[in-house]
Amino acid sequence: MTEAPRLEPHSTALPADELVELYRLMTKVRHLDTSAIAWQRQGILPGYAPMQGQEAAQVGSVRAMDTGRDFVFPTYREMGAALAAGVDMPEFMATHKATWNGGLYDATKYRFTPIQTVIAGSALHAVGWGHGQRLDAIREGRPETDLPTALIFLGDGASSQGDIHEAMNFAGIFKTPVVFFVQNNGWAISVPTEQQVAGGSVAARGAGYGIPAIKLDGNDVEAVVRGTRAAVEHARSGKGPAIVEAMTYRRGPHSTSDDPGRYRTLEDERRDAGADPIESLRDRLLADGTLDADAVTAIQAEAADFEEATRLAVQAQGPRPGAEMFEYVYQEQTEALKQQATQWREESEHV
Amino acid sequence: MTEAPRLEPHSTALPADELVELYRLMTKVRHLDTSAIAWQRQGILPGYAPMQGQEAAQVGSVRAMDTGRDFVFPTYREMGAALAAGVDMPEFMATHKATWNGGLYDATKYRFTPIQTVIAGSALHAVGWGHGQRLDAIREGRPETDLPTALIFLGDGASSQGDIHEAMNFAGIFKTPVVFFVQNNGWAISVPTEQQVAGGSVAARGAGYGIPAIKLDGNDVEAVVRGTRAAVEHARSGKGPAIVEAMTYRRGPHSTSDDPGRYRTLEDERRDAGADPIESLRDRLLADGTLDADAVTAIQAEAADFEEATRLAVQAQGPRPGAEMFEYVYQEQTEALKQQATQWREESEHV
Amino acid sequence: MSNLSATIEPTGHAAPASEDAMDTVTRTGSETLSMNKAINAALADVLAENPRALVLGEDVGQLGGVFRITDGLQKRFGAERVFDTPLAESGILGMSVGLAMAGYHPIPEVQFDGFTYPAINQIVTQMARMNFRTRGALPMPITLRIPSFGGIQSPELHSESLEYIFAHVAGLKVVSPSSPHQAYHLMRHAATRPDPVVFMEPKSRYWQKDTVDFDDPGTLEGSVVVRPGRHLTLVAWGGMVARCLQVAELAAEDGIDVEVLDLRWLKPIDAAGLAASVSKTRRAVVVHEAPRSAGLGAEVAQTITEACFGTLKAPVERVTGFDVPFPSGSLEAEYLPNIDRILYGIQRVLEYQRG
Amino acid sequence: MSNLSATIEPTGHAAPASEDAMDTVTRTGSETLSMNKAINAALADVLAENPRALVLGEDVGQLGGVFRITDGLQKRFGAERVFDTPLAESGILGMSVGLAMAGYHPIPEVQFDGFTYPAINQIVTQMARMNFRTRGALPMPITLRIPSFGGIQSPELHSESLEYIFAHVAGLKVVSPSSPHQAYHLMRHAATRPDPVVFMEPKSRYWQKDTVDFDDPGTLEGSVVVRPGRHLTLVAWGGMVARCLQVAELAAEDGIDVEVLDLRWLKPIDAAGLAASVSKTRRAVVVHEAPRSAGLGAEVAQTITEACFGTLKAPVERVTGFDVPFPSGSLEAEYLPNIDRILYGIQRVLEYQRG
Ligand SMILES: Cc1ncc(C[n+]2csc(CCOP(=O)(O)OP(=O)(O)O)c2C)c(N)n1
Ligand SMILES: Cc1ncc(C[n+]2csc(CCOP(=O)(O)OP(=O)(O)O)c2C)c(N)n1
Ligand SMILES: [Mg+2]
Ligand SMILES: [Mg+2]
Repeated sequence: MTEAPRLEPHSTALPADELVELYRLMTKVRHLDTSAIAWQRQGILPGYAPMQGQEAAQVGSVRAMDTGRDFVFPTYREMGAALAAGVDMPEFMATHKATWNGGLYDATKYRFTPIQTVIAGSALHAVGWGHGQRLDAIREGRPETDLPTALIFLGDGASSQGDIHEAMNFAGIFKTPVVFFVQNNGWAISVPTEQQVAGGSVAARGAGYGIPAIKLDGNDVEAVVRGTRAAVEHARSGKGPAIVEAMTYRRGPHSTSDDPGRYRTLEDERRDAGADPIESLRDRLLADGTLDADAVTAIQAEAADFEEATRLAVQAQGPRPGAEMFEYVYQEQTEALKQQATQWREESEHV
Repeated sequence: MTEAPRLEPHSTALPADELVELYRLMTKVRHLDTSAIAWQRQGILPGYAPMQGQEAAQVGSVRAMDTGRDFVFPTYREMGAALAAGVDMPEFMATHKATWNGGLYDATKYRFTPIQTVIAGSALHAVGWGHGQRLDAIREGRPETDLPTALIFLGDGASSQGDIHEAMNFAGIFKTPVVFFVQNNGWAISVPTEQQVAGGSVAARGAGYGIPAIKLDGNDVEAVVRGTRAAVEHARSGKGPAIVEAMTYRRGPHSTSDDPGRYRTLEDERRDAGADPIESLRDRLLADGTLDADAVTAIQAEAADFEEATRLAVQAQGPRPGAEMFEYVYQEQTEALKQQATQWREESEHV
Repeated sequence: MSNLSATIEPTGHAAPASEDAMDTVTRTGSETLSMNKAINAALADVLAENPRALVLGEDVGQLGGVFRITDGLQKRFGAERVFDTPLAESGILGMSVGLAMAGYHPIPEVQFDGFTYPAINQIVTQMARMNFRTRGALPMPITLRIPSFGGIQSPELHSESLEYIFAHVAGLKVVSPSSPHQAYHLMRHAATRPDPVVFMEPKSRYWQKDTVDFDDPGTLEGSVVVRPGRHLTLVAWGGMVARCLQVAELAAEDGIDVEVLDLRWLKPIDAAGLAASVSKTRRAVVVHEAPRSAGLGAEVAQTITEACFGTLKAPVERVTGFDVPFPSGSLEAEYLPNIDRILYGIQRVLEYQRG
Repeated sequence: MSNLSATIEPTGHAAPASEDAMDTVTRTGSETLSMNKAINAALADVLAENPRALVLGEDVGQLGGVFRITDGLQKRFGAERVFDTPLAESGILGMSVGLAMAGYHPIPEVQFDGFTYPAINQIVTQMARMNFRTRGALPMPITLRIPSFGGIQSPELHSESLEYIFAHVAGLKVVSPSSPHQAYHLMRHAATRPDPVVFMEPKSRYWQKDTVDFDDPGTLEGSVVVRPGRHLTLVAWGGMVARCLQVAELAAEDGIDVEVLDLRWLKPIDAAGLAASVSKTRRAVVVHEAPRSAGLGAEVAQTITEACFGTLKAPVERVTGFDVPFPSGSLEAEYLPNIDRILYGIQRVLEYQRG
């Protein structure tokens, strides 16, 4: 039996300018997230999955990746991760606008797979993709010690799915360069982690697969970056997968159609949410003199501008032509489907 | 996070008469298993899944159960478990004779579910059944401290399936009275455990679910009985599931159509198989004077008689009438199916 | 107006759970209910009558389900009988199989149609076959609820039509109600059967109100003609029944008298009901949301053709979803059979000339 | 006689794996091969030609698969390109999706039809939809091999017909060969497509030998008429094609000239091929192993009816498995369409009188 090595946070503390950059990103994310909820109320978006409270986890984990060659596998709640990865936000929001399921962005360009609605659906893809990076190295005669690495997002709820187990086991067997990044935000819709995760911790599952794991404060962006860096370093160097469990809190509703009042009180939320990841970072940067009040105001103004530009683009986003339904089913379209497209045009567009 | 309690083998050593009884059972099992392979060659059975080497694991684990109220959930290789549970052997062999998939025996009478071909397919059933025992206790106002308990058989290969993870997690969350009994026999068809079980041990997975586990010598029947008793005691008393990993060896081919020479050598087998569970028990009982040579001969003769009687019954077992195909699909048969049965009779039986 | 007997009045307390004796549930008269409320009422009655009935699934407890179908049930019947599971559909179905083995009648919910896929193995290889495998020794009285079909612009995989699988699998029975009345009575019926029934709830109809007549369930087996007509039979189920009724109104303005047949049971299919209707109208169009190829419409059409070949005036027409993945909300109206497309289908049948 | 170019002669060594340049594979002439050997040869050629082609699954490596379809491939192409996975079908398919994202062409094997069920979620919600979801950015060139159907008295869940699922799912293509020649060429074709293809191998035909003509694949799309005839069209696929050919021989003795159409592609279905055959014969029987209800036979029958309604002499007849779970080996012959039952079906069609 292999003993799972312990994973220690990366030793290098983050320099001030990197923390400012993270603060800037997280502020943008918070702005956009808060706005998207408002957009839903205003009828701009039919629905949205808020991620308030998870900014540090999402922005910090993507920060630890090399976005030029790694690949990110999100769920449906990773707006912050997408923004940190540079994904075009109106194209990302296209999923929530019901313009195109998965988003309009080019997954290969941003190295960020489409939004996934199937809980745990993408974990095995990341393992397959990561295995492909190993095979590439072998085919090209490179040593397997500097591998492009996959970042897999999953929730505490997702950890219950069989696919997560299969992904962890496959990754362990094939020594795949992947990082399982668990945002343990305390809830899967109305079900709290205690009723979800037997044993209480997803990180604790690692040992059973011989996978090193680290559990960290998901509201502390520096802890997230350093923990994830350590995990990525392990995976990238060919030693196999790693698990990061970022303890955080879903401060908002599950989605804009959820009513959390049915299963938790405001008191619960106040007690369990922990530190606000953005406010605490701001306070720290103000306290140590890295930022002053003006700089904070400027960063917030920048976020507001970004939000406004995004809103305009999302509002301007028209529906896709129905013909695309037929176009993207296959790379090689079938005759049968062409005929259906023709019938659709005749009957629906009266062409 | 709950700390998984360590599971220690049951403290009471087995009395001599119990060991003799186990020896008797295991001898019968070995006889029947060896014969069944021969029956396949002779054309009596179309196929068979040998279990040579796993007699101690199967007989010992069932011995630890209360067969009057517990329930056993086998895979397709549990002939020894079935015999220990008292299942009618010709009815059991009906699966291998291709008479009826799952066997002809009454699952409720023997408290032994039908033979399961889907790897890991039954584990969740055991969890559901076990949860039912808890609900029964609650409904009837009994304390949940003396619960009927489920014994789940699974292999090292099966441990890779998502359903096993879901079963362990559900059992952990619901504190279900189930024992996961893993026969780690080194192989899943041609794939060795090292390429199957990341981390190297199924028992080691327990901690991640807060489930106590024990890894034991699956070729030593006393170790199996005492380890499983400890696990059952834990589960029965309402403390939740337990895992037993019995390290053993699949001495024969995967099935009568397998050719192990393609993936392991006779040397490998000699090196890895460990002690023969039956011979070592016999030697022990001879050495400590519990049995003498005559007694051993008598036990073997008894096994031979049993084998002979089983063979005759299996040979005599005719095919089931085709009408049963239609009869057992539903409890409430549909009109449509009745019509199909009629058509079948007309066209196939020319009635 | 509904008169509930005292025994099923919500009390906020768990029902006495210690005896197997059945409460008698008597709802009398009639009431205007939305379909989600009607199913909720049926589940409450089933739980009250059968102490071995259980409701389980993701978020069915305190939340009452994302569609509130199980609203209030945990409060009333206790967290032992109405409970949340971890987030794993194979687990939910596998556990239900085991609970059935222990003598319970589980009523699992899969939160959305598309998330049934992880449970397909347990549904097809276990739940559907256990009675057969055990020669009747371990029956599977399981009522699997699935909020189904499209029409409410949901995210990806929240709008699927899974009857293509269920209707083929021996050992399953499958039903889909199209109105609150049907929903109430079919649920009470399904949840007291000894065989597994997949209960496909048309999400798009959840909030539509209509009268539920508690005194007269009507027939519970087979299809029902929900609008009689002479010229052509429209066959549909779930959310498409209402749309076909609209189409029939429009067609009537042009003097076309359309009969609408609500298939209801998707397995077994009511061949006699189909034959009776189409042997009268001699023309049929089947409408469904699922893609056309190998959809249930083919079975319906072929069943009709087998029975009515000699009298059919035109081949049975299919108006269905296209052979594409169910698209995003903004394209839903392009994908689903709409009134125009159904009218075109009717026209093709009426104008058919033998070639 | 087969002439293999030197580059694909088994060497016992891994092929040079460091460049993406394609080896040219030239098999010429013809050879008598069993179907399992023909598929093995096709896989070898695909692996030789495309360094990004991979074979994965349970026991496909050293063992060469339980049916030896991948025999020798690991030895020849190395354990990186032909590898065993842990025992988890969802894992195999999910990993294949990821490998496709990384630019590979995975050829996963599911060991037996019935064990595809645990992978259905990955097949339907991921593999089949990824190209659509990503608007073509992440295509899924995956060739999923499944030893399929019954006929060899296998244990439970080793004899299933899963086309009822695959043929309905948008984004999939599905093919089933009925002879070694078809198997060789269809595999080479399927495994070079940019879309996911489910390749359903009829187990009962694995050991049947026949000529493979390497020079002339024939058409690779659509159906093929494997026996021309004038009086009636028998439509089948997989293992049932051979049985239908036997039936045709017997019918010929009674002066009935049966055309046998091997459907081959189960998605998309060759509507034009079906129409061409049946517009000539004016009568059709479709034969399959799967249960009848909502089986692919309904789609075939309805497709024929839509095209040939005006000229059909009788409703298309279906001779299929019954609506029961595939039974144990000793009952297999009662369950599967046998010669008698197919002849009865033919008779019903020939004797049909408009009512
Ligand atoms: C397979 C599947 N089952 C159920 C759902 C419905 N669902 C969407 S989100 C969710 C909860 C997920 O919880 P978690 O994994 O903790 O992520 P979080 O929502 O907290 O980000 C559920 C049950 C789904 N999308 N997919
Ligand atoms: C879901 C599923 N996948 C694949 C198979 C084919 N299969 C039968 S036995 C077996 C190996 C099982 O290994 P293990 O769980 O270790 O049990 P053992 O055979 O050693 O008793 C495989 C792959 C199956 N029966 N079910
Ligand atoms: Mg969560
Ligand atoms: Mg094993």
